[in-house]
Amino acid sequence: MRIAFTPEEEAFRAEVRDFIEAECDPAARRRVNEGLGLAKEDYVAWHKALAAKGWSCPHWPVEHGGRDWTPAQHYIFEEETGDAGCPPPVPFGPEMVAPVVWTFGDDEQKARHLPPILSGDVWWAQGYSEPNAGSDLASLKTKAVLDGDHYVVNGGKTWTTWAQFADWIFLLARTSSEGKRQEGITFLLVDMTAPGIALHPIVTMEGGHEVNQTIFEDVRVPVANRIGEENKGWTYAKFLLGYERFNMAGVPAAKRQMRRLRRIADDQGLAGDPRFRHRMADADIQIRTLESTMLRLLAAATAGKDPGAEASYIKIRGTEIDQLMTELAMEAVGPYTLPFAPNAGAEGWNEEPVGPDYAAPVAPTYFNTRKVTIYGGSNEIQKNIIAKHVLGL
Amino acid sequence: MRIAFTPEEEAFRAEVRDFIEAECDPAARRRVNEGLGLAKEDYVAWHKALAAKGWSCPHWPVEHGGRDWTPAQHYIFEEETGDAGCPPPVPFGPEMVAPVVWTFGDDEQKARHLPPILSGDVWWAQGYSEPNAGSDLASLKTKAVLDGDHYVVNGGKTWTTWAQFADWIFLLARTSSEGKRQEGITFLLVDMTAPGIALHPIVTMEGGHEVNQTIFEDVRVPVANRIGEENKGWTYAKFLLGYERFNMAGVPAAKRQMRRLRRIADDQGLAGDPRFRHRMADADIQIRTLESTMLRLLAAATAGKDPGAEASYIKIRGTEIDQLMTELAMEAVGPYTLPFAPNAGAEGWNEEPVGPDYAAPVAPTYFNTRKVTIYGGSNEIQKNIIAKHVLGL
Amino acid sequence: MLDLELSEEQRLLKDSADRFVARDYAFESRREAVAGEDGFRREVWRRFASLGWLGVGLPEDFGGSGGARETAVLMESLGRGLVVEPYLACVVMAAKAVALAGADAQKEELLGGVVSGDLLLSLAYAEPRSRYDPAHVETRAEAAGDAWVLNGRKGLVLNGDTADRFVVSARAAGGVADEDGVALFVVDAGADGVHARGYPTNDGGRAAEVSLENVAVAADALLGGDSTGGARVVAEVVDRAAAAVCAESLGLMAALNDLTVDYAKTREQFGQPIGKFQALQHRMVDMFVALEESRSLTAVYMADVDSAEAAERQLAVSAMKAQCDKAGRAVGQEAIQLHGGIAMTDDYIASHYFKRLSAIHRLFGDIDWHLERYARLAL
Amino acid sequence: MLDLELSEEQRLLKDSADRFVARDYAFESRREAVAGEDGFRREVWRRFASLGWLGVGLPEDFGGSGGARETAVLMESLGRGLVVEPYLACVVMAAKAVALAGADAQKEELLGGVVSGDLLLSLAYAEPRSRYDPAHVETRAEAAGDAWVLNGRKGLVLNGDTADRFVVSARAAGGVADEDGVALFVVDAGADGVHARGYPTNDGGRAAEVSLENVAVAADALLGGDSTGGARVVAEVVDRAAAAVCAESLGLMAALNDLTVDYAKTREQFGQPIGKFQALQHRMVDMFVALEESRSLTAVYMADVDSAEAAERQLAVSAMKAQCDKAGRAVGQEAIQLHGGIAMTDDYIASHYFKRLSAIHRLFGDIDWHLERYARLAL
Repeated sequence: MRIAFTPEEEAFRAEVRDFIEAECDPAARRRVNEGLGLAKEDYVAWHKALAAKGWSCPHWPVEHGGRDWTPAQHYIFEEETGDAGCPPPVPFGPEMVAPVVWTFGDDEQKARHLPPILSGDVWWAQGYSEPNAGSDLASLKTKAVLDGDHYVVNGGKTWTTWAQFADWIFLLARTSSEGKRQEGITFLLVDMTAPGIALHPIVTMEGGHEVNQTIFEDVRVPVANRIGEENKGWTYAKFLLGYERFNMAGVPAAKRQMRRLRRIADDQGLAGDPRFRHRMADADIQIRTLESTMLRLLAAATAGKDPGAEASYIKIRGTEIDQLMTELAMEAVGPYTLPFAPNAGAEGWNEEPVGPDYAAPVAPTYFNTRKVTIYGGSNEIQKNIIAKHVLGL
Repeated sequence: MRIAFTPEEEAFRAEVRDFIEAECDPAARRRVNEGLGLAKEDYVAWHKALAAKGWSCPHWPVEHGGRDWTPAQHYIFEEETGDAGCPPPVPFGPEMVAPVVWTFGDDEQKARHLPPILSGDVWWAQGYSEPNAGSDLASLKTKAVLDGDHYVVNGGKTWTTWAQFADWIFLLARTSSEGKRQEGITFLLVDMTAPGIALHPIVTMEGGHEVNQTIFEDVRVPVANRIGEENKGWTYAKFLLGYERFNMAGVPAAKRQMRRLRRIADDQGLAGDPRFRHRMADADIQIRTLESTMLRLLAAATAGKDPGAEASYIKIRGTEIDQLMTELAMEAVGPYTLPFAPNAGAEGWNEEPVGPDYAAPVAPTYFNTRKVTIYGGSNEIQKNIIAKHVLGL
Repeated sequence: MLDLELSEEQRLLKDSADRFVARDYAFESRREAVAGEDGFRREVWRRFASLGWLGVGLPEDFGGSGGARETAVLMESLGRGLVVEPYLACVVMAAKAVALAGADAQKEELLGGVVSGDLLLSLAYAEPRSRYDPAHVETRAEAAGDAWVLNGRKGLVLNGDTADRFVVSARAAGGVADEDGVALFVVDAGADGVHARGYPTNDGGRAAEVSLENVAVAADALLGGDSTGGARVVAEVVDRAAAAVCAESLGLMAALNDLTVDYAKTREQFGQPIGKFQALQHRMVDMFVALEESRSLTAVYMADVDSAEAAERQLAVSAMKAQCDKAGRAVGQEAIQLHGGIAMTDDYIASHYFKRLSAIHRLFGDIDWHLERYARLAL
Repeated sequence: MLDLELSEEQRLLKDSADRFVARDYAFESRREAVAGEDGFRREVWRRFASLGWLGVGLPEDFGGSGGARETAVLMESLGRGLVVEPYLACVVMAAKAVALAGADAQKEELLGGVVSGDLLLSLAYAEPRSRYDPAHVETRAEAAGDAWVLNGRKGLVLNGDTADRFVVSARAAGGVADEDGVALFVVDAGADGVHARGYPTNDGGRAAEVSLENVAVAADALLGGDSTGGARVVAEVVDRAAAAVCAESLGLMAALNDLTVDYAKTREQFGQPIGKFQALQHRMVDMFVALEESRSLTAVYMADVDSAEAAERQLAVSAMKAQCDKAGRAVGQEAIQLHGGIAMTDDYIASHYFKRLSAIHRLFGDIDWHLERYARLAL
């Protein structure tokens, strides 16, 4: 498929490429391309490099440090950074809390919180899920009780990704049990150094530590750190969940996975196996199909139209393809998916790998990727939403 | 897999084979093996031949003309008749109404109705479904109003299979609208020659006429033709639906389809295509798996045990495999599934076929077989039942 | 930037086709047309001509307009209407073969006739043993002085029973499946030795087996005077036909999805509309996603069908056909299942959409065939 | 008639294994065992010996009992308990290879040691490039007078880090993937030139890469004195191992299904137990059916694993492995999905069942490999 970019757009693409070449750590890119994990420093270093160029949060409003890019430029930027294996953006600050702050926060909150997110100096975590809430977010139980000019927060959040790196956390807390469950929720910004916050690491099945239980015991949060009005937090939370920036991160990642899969299949003698080729071809068409949907959204955005219903199934298909790619990799690698090497490829790891050198990350990635159809609103929840809001059932 | 049959059982198998060879019309068998339809006469002729041998309804109680066979003998009988392509049993009389008659009918009803079913002299139809009832059987609206020693029946039944051949029909009619919907239903036996019965053929998508709408307008049915008590018909109906005779008819048919599929694949040059071989192997394993489940039931029955939950998913898997086989045949035949020849192979048809001679029945069968996951309690209903009664959800 | 929005002309074409289908192409009158002798209505065909549709996808120099995207726009609307008139067989396939292979004089004569609605052409390329390979040509063309003699049998010639003339592929040289050595001839349906045996197809269409027995044709019947490159022309035409039925399947799927959702909202079982049952809801969402994804892929790749690079065209067509067939199978089967018994009947339109989708899956390469070609080109 | 019911002995074996797993094999103590140096507990292994389990599947003459069905009975219970002790590696595989290929004296010594629990064996047959083909043997055995010298590298030797001795396949003649020319040797883990590099596996087990550098072994180390038929013995052993893990997967799937249904009954979302949501109910029914079908197939075909006919054994094993892997993949993935986040954690046992199922899918031939073999034998 040919996309006719303008000469200006092609020039922009060249600029992005040159910038990546010059500023993005090749070691980090190699790790991304080989399916290995990154350290916090890798994310921060790339974010700061982008920030120095003014590109760390290009989708933000210009007044807060965003860029006045066309949809095509966003597309090119994400395609190039994704294709090159640059560390992917960490969403909690730039993509989740920031839009809430600039939309519903007061001037002081904007001045205090947006610049360090833009610069990469402050790392945020998300405090939505609770152990007994799951997909039913509004059933949350963490309490915030007003005490003078502070809220006193008690309760616990779970699945707080990378809270161990976080300087701040945004969270939903119950300030009232009157009325419907969605009422009585307040949106708070909390300094992670506040006394009374304890982290309990959750080890996921592949052996990694990405998520935590975050426990709040009499944590005092200044009222000044409340977003908007008390008891209106559900409105801001829904805004956040619905804030779909134009995002095609899944497609470049899937293409990277496909390139890696083809290398593995070649090495394992599967490239000529008609059944495996058939499955690879099918997967490749699925990726192009998802990409086509992204392009439809882009075309609609360029024409100033609301993307509408198309956007709603991207999460479903993107995560299904992600899981499919990890399964195909398992199949291609075969028996050497068995060795357990949770730190394979980590900084300082210098053991000889067991099996082919591409094998180590394959099973952990397969295991870890089971999460993607669960988190961010499980795919079942997404289907409920489409059934109701798109099909009218 | 080896089944160690006893010498007596092997002798029985030989007897069944010899009988089929001697008594079952080779032309009818050829039609079954080639996936072509049968005429009423084919079914009746084979049933009468079996009846002469005392084998027409072997699963009936001996007192009514059944055989005192072991489960292994039933298995062998169905395997041999299925494998040979004998016309399959027509269930409405022998397998549906007969158990209701001998269980709940009075002596006069037994004497009147069971012998002609056994002999093949009377053909029955089923009057359960109604246009607006579907899977929700209990919402039926056909009414029977008592008038002296007759019920006056008004209403309509749909999907009455082969009602055009039927001498009698059993039906559920509403005799009361008090209480729960399941109460107030009465089970009636109706002579199809009674005045006021009209048939409207329903042509199904492949072009065939298997089913009808059967309309009842002031049809007078003697009270003597009521099964059991008034308003208790739901009990008898549920008994009928739950009357699972030991039935492995689906497996020999699937094996026949597999043999035909392999011939087609050979002729179309697909036998060496690894992808198609893969799908055929997968289907063949599915058939063996279903057969294994039937054998488990047989073993349990032999040991005098209730088959239990295993029985509940046979309808689901049997129909899925049936549909899978018709799809694989479509795929194998390819473009020559297109010609429309609804009467191909019918008595008196002597046109030259378009395309390979095995092609004509393939698409009509694929289309017609869409019904199997819908009728007899849709597969969705079966899943609801398993969820509730087996999993306790 | 990528232009996925419809142009003004495309929008007009779509509106007029949608309007025609909605207003003037009722299911009942279609049924009568299918049962009639030609399998379609001549007056509808003349209407197509007057609307300018019989030139859609043909060169402007000979009265046509637009390319693969315009063909797709029209096909999608015709799909929604289950239109049986032979636009695919005559315009997208046979006339396009003339446009690609013919000399100017041939194009002038034949395309003029097609665009005006006066001439019906069918492409006789497939054979009883060719399956999905357009280069498999057993029909023989033997030079006899200036003229040619054709012998062979053509299978599944779409709308071949009403064609005035056939465009016939015949082997002038080489082995049975060689890409080179195939010639394309224009043959009168009434010529000596030509026998077309027409029959209905499962999807409400018509086709014919065409036998050629010592059919003598003059030198000017050979398209473009080229007796060797015909298989490549047919391959391109078949790709275009595959792309066209992908677009058609969008219309078919959309119709089935709408029917299913509407039915689920009104059909009550166990005291509520069946659309309230979550298991069915999720399956209808899958149907919706399957259609939307097919829409996306075809929107982006349809333009590649006009590419001068065969590999680019083939990759796009194979991706689209594999995706649309996969989606169409799922949507078709689920639509029947979720409706239940009613959709099994000939009286209810859903079964006809289903059968047309099933026919499409067996035309111009099935999923396996296209995945194999895709793998060869893309992996 | 077919005997699918458990015999009295099988019933006793099953009861004792189920009781052991339920009472004495808590998830937490398993976790400690996995983290320990051996990856399993010696005292548990001694208990297995005292229960007579270390002879299950081995010849009666050498202290064993039962065949493939008894092995299956035990494996299913061990699967439910996620047992990590090396019954599969030592008894089903290495000792069975000795039983099939060894001379009486070798069997006497080695099987006696295994059955008593005093000797741990591992079968070193796979190699870094052998994938699923047991005849792919690059390791070389060179005759040196009466003795042999072995050189090569063995991969994924299950529980190879705690083995006292290895049964090693090595090529004495022929090309890399020839079925003939492979010999089996018994090699001391401590012999000169033998280096085992142990590591944990994703499923909580252990394995080793074993390198052999100029390892000198005496003539009596050659199993059965036969230097050419080893690949066939390994093929049979691998088939038996495949059948055994099919039985194990029944236990794993049953545990996951029970966990999932129980969780669905208690976990509330949106004001009701999630088990009330119809879409989830239907998926749990699919999980139930997948398990029951796998049970049926293995019940009927497991006895064929003891068949003297290789083709009968192979067909049965391939059917079972393809079915059980397909079912296990679906059950495992759905169990995680229906649980949600909790099942992603290392603390919750479901993830460990899932990982063991995933490991089984990559051992002894995957679905494609078995479908291919099945097609060759059955179609």
